[in-house]
Amino acid sequence: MAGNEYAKPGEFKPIDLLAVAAAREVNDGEVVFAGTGLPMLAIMLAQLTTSPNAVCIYEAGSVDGRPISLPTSVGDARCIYQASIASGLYDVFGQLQRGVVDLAFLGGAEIDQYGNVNTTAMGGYFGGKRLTGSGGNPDINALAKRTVFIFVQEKRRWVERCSYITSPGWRIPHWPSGEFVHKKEVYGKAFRGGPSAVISNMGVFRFDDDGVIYLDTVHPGFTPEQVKENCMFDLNISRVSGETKPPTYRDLELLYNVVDPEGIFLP
Amino acid sequence: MAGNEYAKPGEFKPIDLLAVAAAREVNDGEVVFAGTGLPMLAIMLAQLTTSPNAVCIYEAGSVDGRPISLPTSVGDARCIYQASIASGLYDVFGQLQRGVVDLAFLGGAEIDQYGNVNTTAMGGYFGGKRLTGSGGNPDINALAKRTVFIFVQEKRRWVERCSYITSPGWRIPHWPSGEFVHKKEVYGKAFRGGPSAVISNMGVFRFDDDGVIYLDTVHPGFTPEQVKENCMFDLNISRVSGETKPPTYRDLELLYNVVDPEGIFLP
Amino acid sequence: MGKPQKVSLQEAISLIKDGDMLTFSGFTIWRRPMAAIYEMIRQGKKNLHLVEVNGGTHDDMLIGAGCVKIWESCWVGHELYGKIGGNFSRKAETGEIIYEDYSHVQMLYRLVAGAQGIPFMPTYASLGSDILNPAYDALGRAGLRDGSNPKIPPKKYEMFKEPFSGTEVALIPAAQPDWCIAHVNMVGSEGTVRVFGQKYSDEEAMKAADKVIVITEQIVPEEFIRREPERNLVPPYLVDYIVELPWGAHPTGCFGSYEADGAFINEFFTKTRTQEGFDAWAQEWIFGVKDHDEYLNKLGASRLEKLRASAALGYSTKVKRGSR
Amino acid sequence: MGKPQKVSLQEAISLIKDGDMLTFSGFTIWRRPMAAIYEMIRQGKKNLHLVEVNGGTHDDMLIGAGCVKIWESCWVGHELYGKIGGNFSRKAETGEIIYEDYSHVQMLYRLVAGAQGIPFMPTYASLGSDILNPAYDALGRAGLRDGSNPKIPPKKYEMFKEPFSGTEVALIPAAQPDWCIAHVNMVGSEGTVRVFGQKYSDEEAMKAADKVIVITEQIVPEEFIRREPERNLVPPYLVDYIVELPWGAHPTGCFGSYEADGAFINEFFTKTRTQEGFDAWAQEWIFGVKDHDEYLNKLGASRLEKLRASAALGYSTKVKRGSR
Repeated sequence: MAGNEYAKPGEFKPIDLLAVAAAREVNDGEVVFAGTGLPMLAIMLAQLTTSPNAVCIYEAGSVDGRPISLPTSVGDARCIYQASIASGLYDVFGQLQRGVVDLAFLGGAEIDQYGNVNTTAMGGYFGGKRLTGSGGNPDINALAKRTVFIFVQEKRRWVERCSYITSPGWRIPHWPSGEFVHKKEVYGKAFRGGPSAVISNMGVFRFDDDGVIYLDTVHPGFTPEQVKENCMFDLNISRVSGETKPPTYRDLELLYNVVDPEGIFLP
Repeated sequence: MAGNEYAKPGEFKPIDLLAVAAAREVNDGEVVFAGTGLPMLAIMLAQLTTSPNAVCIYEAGSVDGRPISLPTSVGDARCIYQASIASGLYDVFGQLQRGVVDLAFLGGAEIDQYGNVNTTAMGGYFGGKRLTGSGGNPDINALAKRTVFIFVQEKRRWVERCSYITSPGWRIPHWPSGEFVHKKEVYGKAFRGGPSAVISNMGVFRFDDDGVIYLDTVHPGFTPEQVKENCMFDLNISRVSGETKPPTYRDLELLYNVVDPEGIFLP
Repeated sequence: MGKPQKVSLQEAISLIKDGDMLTFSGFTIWRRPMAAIYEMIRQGKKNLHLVEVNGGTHDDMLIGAGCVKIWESCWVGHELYGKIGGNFSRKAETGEIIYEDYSHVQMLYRLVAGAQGIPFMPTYASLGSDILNPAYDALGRAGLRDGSNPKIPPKKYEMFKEPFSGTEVALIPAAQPDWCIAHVNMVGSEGTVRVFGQKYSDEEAMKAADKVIVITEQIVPEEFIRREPERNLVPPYLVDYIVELPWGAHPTGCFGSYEADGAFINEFFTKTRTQEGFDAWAQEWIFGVKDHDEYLNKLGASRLEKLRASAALGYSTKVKRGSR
Repeated sequence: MGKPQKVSLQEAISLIKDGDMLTFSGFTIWRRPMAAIYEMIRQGKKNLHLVEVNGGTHDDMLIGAGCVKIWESCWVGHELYGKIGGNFSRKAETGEIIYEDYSHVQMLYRLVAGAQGIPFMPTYASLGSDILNPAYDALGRAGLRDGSNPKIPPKKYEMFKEPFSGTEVALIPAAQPDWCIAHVNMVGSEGTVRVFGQKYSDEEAMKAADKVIVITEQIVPEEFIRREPERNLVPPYLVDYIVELPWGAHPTGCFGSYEADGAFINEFFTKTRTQEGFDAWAQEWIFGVKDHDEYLNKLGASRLEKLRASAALGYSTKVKRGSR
């Protein structure tokens, strides 16, 4: 089995495809802001395959680290091994706001059809089930040129409109009035982009000009209809361009033997 | 001649007394922001005599340096020898604005009866004689709890009101209207203090509650009237408390043998 | 500004009053002043007001112990070792604490403004987030923005159309906590502070606070730490109290000194999902040990040795972290 | 963002267009990109717009050579070696350049805002100074605040009564110069930048600018410079062009590498008080030498050796500086 051949169904896990599909969103040379977990696998795999010149920033204050041991979080000591810069949040978030970041990898607990994401509370801000909170998710999503969300697809978490918008997608409230408008209206001249893809365990999704999500490719083993059934909203499946390419054997080897040999995020 | 005895007229130069009188303004343990030149002599002498725990900040970004060779300017490599911190302007000016600085030593080219100082242009901002410009003088004077100006007393430079107010004293314009008011009105809750003394080659001056300068002590060899004649405004000499104490022999020895043995600022 | 005093942990913590506003060094589960957290719980602090760039094991623990009334931050969790802050979530859901959410940049900017002595910072970050939803201004709802507490601004934020390029920015008010409690790698004998590795938002936190307690892995001769002033973080006059306490950040990690103790944190997370669980855990690990020395002995020397960082790498290579 | 390119000084400088807005590394007479200044003069740049935290020998020279149309800063001089910027003063007095004064904090904050990507910074610094006198808004008087140049804000500043504590602050607009030209001690082979000693406002200047030219005393293996990432200033993707040019900051000083050449600066100051004097001096030291190598040879090896910094101290002990 040559390294560049695609693995067959059963030879890879859903999480492997999540990491691989996310890695494919990176263009070589891009500056990427990545969060803890799957985003780390995605950027590291991209750097080992198609995007050797991509640069990774972690929000705790590391720039272009070259870890030889997978960090468990963005504040991990491993992040700064052979890094260009070890600094702090003021440095890296300043760069983000200055417009340096091409692509961000983020996650969340609830997502809606506009790419808004909730990481704060399910079922109401006061009295609902409390989650971790925003972290840098909304800042990064607000200010990177593109954001890719990596998201497990549980029907009740793919909703028409998030019960709490932690991280602003394409259609968002314009505070303090709360009028629901396109992101460009809120950001004006400071507008830089928004969510460009969502990668779930069932497919790869993108956004139309109105900022509404649609299914782009469906993962092997699923039908577009099945994906649609796993959303609370009326998912547009009219633009499906085909099946998501599975991981290659080389991807899998890199993920399990080079990126995460200890089994930190890959079980 | 014991070190703590005062030197006699003729045994010290006017510049020596400037440095010594300025050094006496430092209280032990204070955080002092000092500019290039005489301010350096003053703080270093103070640290060697009455104020061993005073800390000196230079605006280029050094904190509590312990130079073994006199810096020629605040950006000098010598400033950071055995310093606590070598950083940059953002650090030290941030500390200043945060309220950390007790005392600042500054100079200038023109001073008025309210302690306003001009370092920008003599005889008109447009078309007048152009000087160096503000540097950090107005920032430091605005935000330190006390400022001591060290100033050569040339009559035409001691004026009723500065032709250009670079550095804001006790009565200042409230921009954008330009209404001339007490500093407290302009700074409001951010008010922290202002010029506490001016030390010239003729005397030591302080400010009354209205922010108007008066002569406090007169240097040996001068009369209050002579000092008054060297001002363009009607100097208050009714509060003179006596004669300025001359340098001690120990002061002179430290200045010439320890602080400035190379003759950088002391000819 | 005076010179910092070297004191015991007990003395330093005894100076913190009920109701004080606190911030901390570190980032999520890295370089948190855990020994100080344990001691605050032992001393029974009440009604603390936390204002921090992010939370982690330290504030989840303080909240679990009932020490906290108000939490202003953006995140609580234990990273890989606990997916939420179980105690925070429980007390948030029951309304036992007041939680005011900001984003990472917004919280950072509150401390940047505090450190720079300016009343606010403007930012484009997180526009369009429900963080800015006026209905979710928790301190306002609680009637705490009435000016009676000088540490609480009258508004959570203000939108502003700025006069230079005509954009709308959020103005985020400065925060100047009563205290910053920081755990660091090294302090000079006179008080110059150095941290190794990433600085997170430590500089902003220490400079924003009115008073600073620094807990350090070690005190070194001041002359030594001043040989490389470029590497130092804050000068002595910004530090009020110094406590020398090796392993004082355990179970969080400390770059260059030791690894995060993931197993310990995960056990804390797992056992403290209920209040009864928390109370039992605290009985064992906080109230059941007299001080930091007893705590270290209870952990055991061999456990600590496994966590000790490699001199080459800054982290430990002896800890099993994943499933393989 | 691409990788930085290694180019010759001539190539790098040729990319700067007449009318571009520039900022620089360093502080007064320390770590200024002097070789780049010489080369800009040789290439006959015109109408440059300088926006810098402070000036010094470098901008006084550029102004003397007639390269500058607009100067926005707070200070020009040569420290101990020249009490004013003679060329700046002459051209300011005759109206040959437009000068817009801000204070140190205000200029710094313009670059901080530019670096942080925010439209302005608020500050209490210098309230009550004639810097804020609307009659002295030089760019406004010159009709340059009409929006035709996107690098020039429509207002010099704005007073603002802020909504949190009710104080009045000055809002200072961001600056994002077209170029930052920085002289540094060390660059990694991929472009990571390190400076030794004080950082002045280099980080803010480099991050605020759209493009960055870094001139370095030496290029070292990237692996070497990344062993201590805490000491580095900016990553490769923030650098566009790298020029390796030892002594490239002469006659200004470079901590850890060499002393400021006070005699050279003083001679420049003394000889260039008139335009004729400047032209003669420039003929000898700029137009009369083809490039940086010729310049160094003209200075002579023994002069340079005297200026070389002590490895222990970071400055030279071999230079006579005072009158004794």
